[in-house]
Amino acid sequence: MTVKDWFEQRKEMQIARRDKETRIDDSVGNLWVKCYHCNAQLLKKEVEDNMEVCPKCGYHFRINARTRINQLFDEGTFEELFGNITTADPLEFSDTESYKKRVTAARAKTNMNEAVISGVGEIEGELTAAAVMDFEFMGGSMGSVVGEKVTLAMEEALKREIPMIAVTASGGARMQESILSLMQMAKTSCAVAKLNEAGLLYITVLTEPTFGGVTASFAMLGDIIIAEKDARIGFAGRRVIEQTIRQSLPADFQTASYLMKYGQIDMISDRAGLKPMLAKIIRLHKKKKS
Amino acid sequence: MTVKDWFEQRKEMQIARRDKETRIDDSVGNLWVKCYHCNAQLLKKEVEDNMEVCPKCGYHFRINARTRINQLFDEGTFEELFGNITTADPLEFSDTESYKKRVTAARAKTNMNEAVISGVGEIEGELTAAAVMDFEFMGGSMGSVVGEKVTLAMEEALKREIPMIAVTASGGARMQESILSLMQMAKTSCAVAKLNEAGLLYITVLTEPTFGGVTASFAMLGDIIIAEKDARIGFAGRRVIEQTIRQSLPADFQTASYLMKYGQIDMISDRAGLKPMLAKIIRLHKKKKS
Amino acid sequence: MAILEFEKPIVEIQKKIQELKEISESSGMDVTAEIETFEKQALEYKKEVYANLTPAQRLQIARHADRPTFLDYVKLMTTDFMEMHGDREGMDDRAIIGGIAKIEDCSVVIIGTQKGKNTKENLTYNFGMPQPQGYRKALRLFNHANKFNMPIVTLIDTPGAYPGIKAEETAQGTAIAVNLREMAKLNVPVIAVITGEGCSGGALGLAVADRVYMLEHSYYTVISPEGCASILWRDASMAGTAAESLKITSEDLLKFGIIDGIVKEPLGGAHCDYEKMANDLKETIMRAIYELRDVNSKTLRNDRYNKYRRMGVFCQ
Amino acid sequence: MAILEFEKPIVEIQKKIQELKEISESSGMDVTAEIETFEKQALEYKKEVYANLTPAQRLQIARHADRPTFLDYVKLMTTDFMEMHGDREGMDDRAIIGGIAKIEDCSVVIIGTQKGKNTKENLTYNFGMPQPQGYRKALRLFNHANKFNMPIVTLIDTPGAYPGIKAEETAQGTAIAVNLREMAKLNVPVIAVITGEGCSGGALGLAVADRVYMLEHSYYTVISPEGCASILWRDASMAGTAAESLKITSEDLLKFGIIDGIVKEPLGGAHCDYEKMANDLKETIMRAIYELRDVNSKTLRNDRYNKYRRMGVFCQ
Ligand SMILES: [Zn+2]
Ligand SMILES: [Zn+2]
Repeated sequence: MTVKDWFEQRKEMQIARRDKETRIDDSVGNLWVKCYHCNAQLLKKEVEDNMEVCPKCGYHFRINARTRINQLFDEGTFEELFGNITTADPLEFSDTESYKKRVTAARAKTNMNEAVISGVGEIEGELTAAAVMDFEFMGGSMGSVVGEKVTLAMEEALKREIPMIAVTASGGARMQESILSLMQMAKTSCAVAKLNEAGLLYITVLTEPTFGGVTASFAMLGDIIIAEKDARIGFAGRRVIEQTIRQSLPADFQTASYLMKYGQIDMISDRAGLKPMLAKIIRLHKKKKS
Repeated sequence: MTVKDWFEQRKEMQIARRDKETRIDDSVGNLWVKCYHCNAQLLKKEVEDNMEVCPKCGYHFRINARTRINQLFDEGTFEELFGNITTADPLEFSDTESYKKRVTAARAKTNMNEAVISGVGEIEGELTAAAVMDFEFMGGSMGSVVGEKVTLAMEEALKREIPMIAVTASGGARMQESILSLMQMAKTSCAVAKLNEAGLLYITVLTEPTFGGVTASFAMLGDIIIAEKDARIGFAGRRVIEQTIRQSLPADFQTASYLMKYGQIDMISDRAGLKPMLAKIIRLHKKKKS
Repeated sequence: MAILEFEKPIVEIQKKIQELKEISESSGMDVTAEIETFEKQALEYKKEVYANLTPAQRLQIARHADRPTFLDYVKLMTTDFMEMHGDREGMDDRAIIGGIAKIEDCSVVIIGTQKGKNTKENLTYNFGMPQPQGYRKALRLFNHANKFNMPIVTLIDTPGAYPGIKAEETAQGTAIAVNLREMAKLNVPVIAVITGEGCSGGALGLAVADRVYMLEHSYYTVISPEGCASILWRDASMAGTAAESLKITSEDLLKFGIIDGIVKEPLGGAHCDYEKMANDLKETIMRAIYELRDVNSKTLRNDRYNKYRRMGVFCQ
Repeated sequence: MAILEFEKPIVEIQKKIQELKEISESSGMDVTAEIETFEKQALEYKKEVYANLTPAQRLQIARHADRPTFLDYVKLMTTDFMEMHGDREGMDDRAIIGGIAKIEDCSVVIIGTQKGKNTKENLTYNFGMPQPQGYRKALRLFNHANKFNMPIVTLIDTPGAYPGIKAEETAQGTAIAVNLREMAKLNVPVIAVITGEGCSGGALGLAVADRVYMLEHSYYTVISPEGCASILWRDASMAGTAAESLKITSEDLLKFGIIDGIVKEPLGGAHCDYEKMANDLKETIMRAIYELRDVNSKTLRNDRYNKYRRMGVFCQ
């Protein structure tokens, strides 16, 4: 095996690990966690204090919507809106389990009503509307509720004439709502058109992972698009592409830096830099009072 | 030599021939001409009657602006405008010969004042403004006069609210006017912006050859871009690219069909089809009277 | 012509009728009455079969190898079609074709996904799976229509946007997203028709429209039944069940208020009578154009926005 | 630091002065007066040299390996610079860099061609020769500025748009042409500065502006003197003569009314004093912004149009 081969293999293994689980493995005890990326044993507290970034290798673990909101918004300023909107089951969908049961389980697991939190809050004192997705709730999939709450957040921005931020984390569309979930792509994109026409700033933050229908709608429509370090972003999933083209993909395929290289995002930020970056962008775009 | 090699070599030779001269060789006598493309000996009259297209191989010879106008516009309808505008020599430029002398020679050779004819005329009864370039006048290079006359033709379209057609044939900018010639790219492109804002139809017809500053300005800005069969179109010239990248280029590089493949033009037309095609496009874009 | 499984009994009966006719001719026996009866029965049977197809069976009609393609409809519905090639940036994606044409007396921009009818054509058209450059070409044509105040007609028949390396590199997701947003801003009427497969974002990227229609046996879904089955059931052979569950038929979508109408297909499917199919489709399109072409652009945009704004079902 | 041919005598004198100082120090002899005289003479000589450079010599300054680049100016003139990468379609051309920043209290979009100072950097930035994707990235940023009402500043230092196969395939000519047209439509002030080489359409593609400035020793031309010489004289060694004939200096262009002003360079050229250069450039830019930022957008567009409309010299 050449060094290059070894290096490639190692990268592939890392990807395989990440595919399996990119959150922190907390099976090694209550106080300790293990980093899936560098295998380091870490103190839970230490990881939490480091914004859920591995202090050893800098790998960015997935975080849920509430943690994200706490990290981005000034303490006590975030006001959740439209939290009462919940999932219906218009198709009475059932696969190996019923949609209703899956939603119930997701609610119990995440203590969230759905895969997105909408609201308004301040970032370094700058009031913004926001929709923050949560991958733990059914893979962050977009159904009617996600589409509605993202749209409502944008309409809140329109009403208050403030910037809008979308933080995405999604495997794609909510299959269990079929065509209704597809239409959320149209609905949210049309809402972005309204933001554009009103000249309001719309920033998207793409986090691990952002795929499918979310990528192909409001995620990639930011006036400024930021990807968080280590995030993977794409339209089609890695496996679907491999099955279609019958060849294996480059190790860095669909990573944030790959997307940067291919001109699809404006900036990459590590977790710690995200809040100041957002604040700076908002301030740079502030219209002079005249 | 494999068949493929032989074929490639043959193509290359054809390109070399075309580079040398793509008009009809009339050295073989007064009545006869030779096709540089297929080597056929042809009766001059026969070629003329065939719109200066080789009756044997269909190769489209270069034609001058007046011939083009006769082919495109309904008989007796074309009215030349701005014909009194002539070349100055603001830089008092001289290389191996003075610019003044070169212009005088070009005038004598072509019986034209400059490398473009502007005017208005009817195409199957549809009134349009037009600027038709002539490669025989100093390689159809764009200096102040060409830029001005193209712009004036566009302003005529604006004034009369009629479509505008530009037929291009140019090696690029008129070096002897240096920065003034560069500015003609800006001037003509700004004029296209005015056409756009007025919602007027602007069609460009790219003929052999269209390169450099003309390609990078009004030529590629048509709402509809048509290339004439056999035309070569590009930004940088073949030789400049070969020198830069130090490899030889595909035989069909920068041909009309190459540009079509690479998504840069809407349509390709042979010479006979050009007039009906233009008329059809104009009629399709006619606004309903209401 | 390819024969689908559920078409076989019908083909059998028709064969029988044909045999009877031949016997009658050679023997001189008069079996006219019998043939008539048989034919009536055959028709009844056929009607019954096609009225009771499962979603999975209708999927087969929607994907029929002989189903009319975009270019077939263009040929049969329009005059003066002039294709406008390319994205002006490096590619002329053949999976999406578009141009200007007249439908009756009306100049339109007509755009659609194109499929092939044989292997060679399928390679040319990439099985109707567009690259980002195809969506960008479509956007260029949308803007052309907008500028010259022409209605836009899109015909959609795609298994989805192409999932390839280059497609990801050149921003497939972005290309579709931008089309969704920009279609919302158009000042001209947009009429979209799902003619065969309307699969996923790849279909939607041409279908944010004032009126959306489906051909009777076409389907429109967020994910192919096969894809859904292999993800949710972890078993691609459950595609039939998935097709049921996903509610992908034209009747389902009309019921959900996603589409504005269904264009009936000739008995047996669109491929059985190209002319009738094209003609009926043309009538539907022209009716929509007449309805929409005098609506002022602001109202048009607002109505389009509100239409999509309302889509989705949830509890509050 | 690389030393140009005509800089050598000056460097010699400075060496002499240095030697004298050393001798004085080691010997204790007082030669202050002599050194002062020498230094005065050296300065006089330098001033004279730089006031009488030929166009070909100034070309060397414009192309100096240590000449400040776009990113140097960004660092020295702006705060809060945030680069905006990519064309959103498949490429982030490094030969054109752009982003948002503050110049003094004003948010701007600043875009420029970037050159390297060593081989590695030059490969990264492709010697400052943009691909079509670079121009399309610039256009995206122009539209961003337009949307958020920010002035646009472009800094240009390029030997031209890249002449390569892929550049031709992906529509180099079209990309430049579209920028020329779209810059004409912008509703915000556009200020362009030729900081080094301003060569051909590749430079103009960022330079359709309300105000165009040149650094003193920069040049702006339709074709490089070398290219011109090899075409017109059929002899590349005639580049010096071509440089004269083409009238490419900042003074020539000011005289022709093509540019609006010249920004003086520090004695010896911009590379001799980055800070002073950046500061003087910033002042010029800010003056233009203050002049333009309250002009209403329609007037701005009209004035810009009329400015280019008038360019050209001919007989009538
Ligand atoms: Zn780690
Ligand atoms: Zn011939």
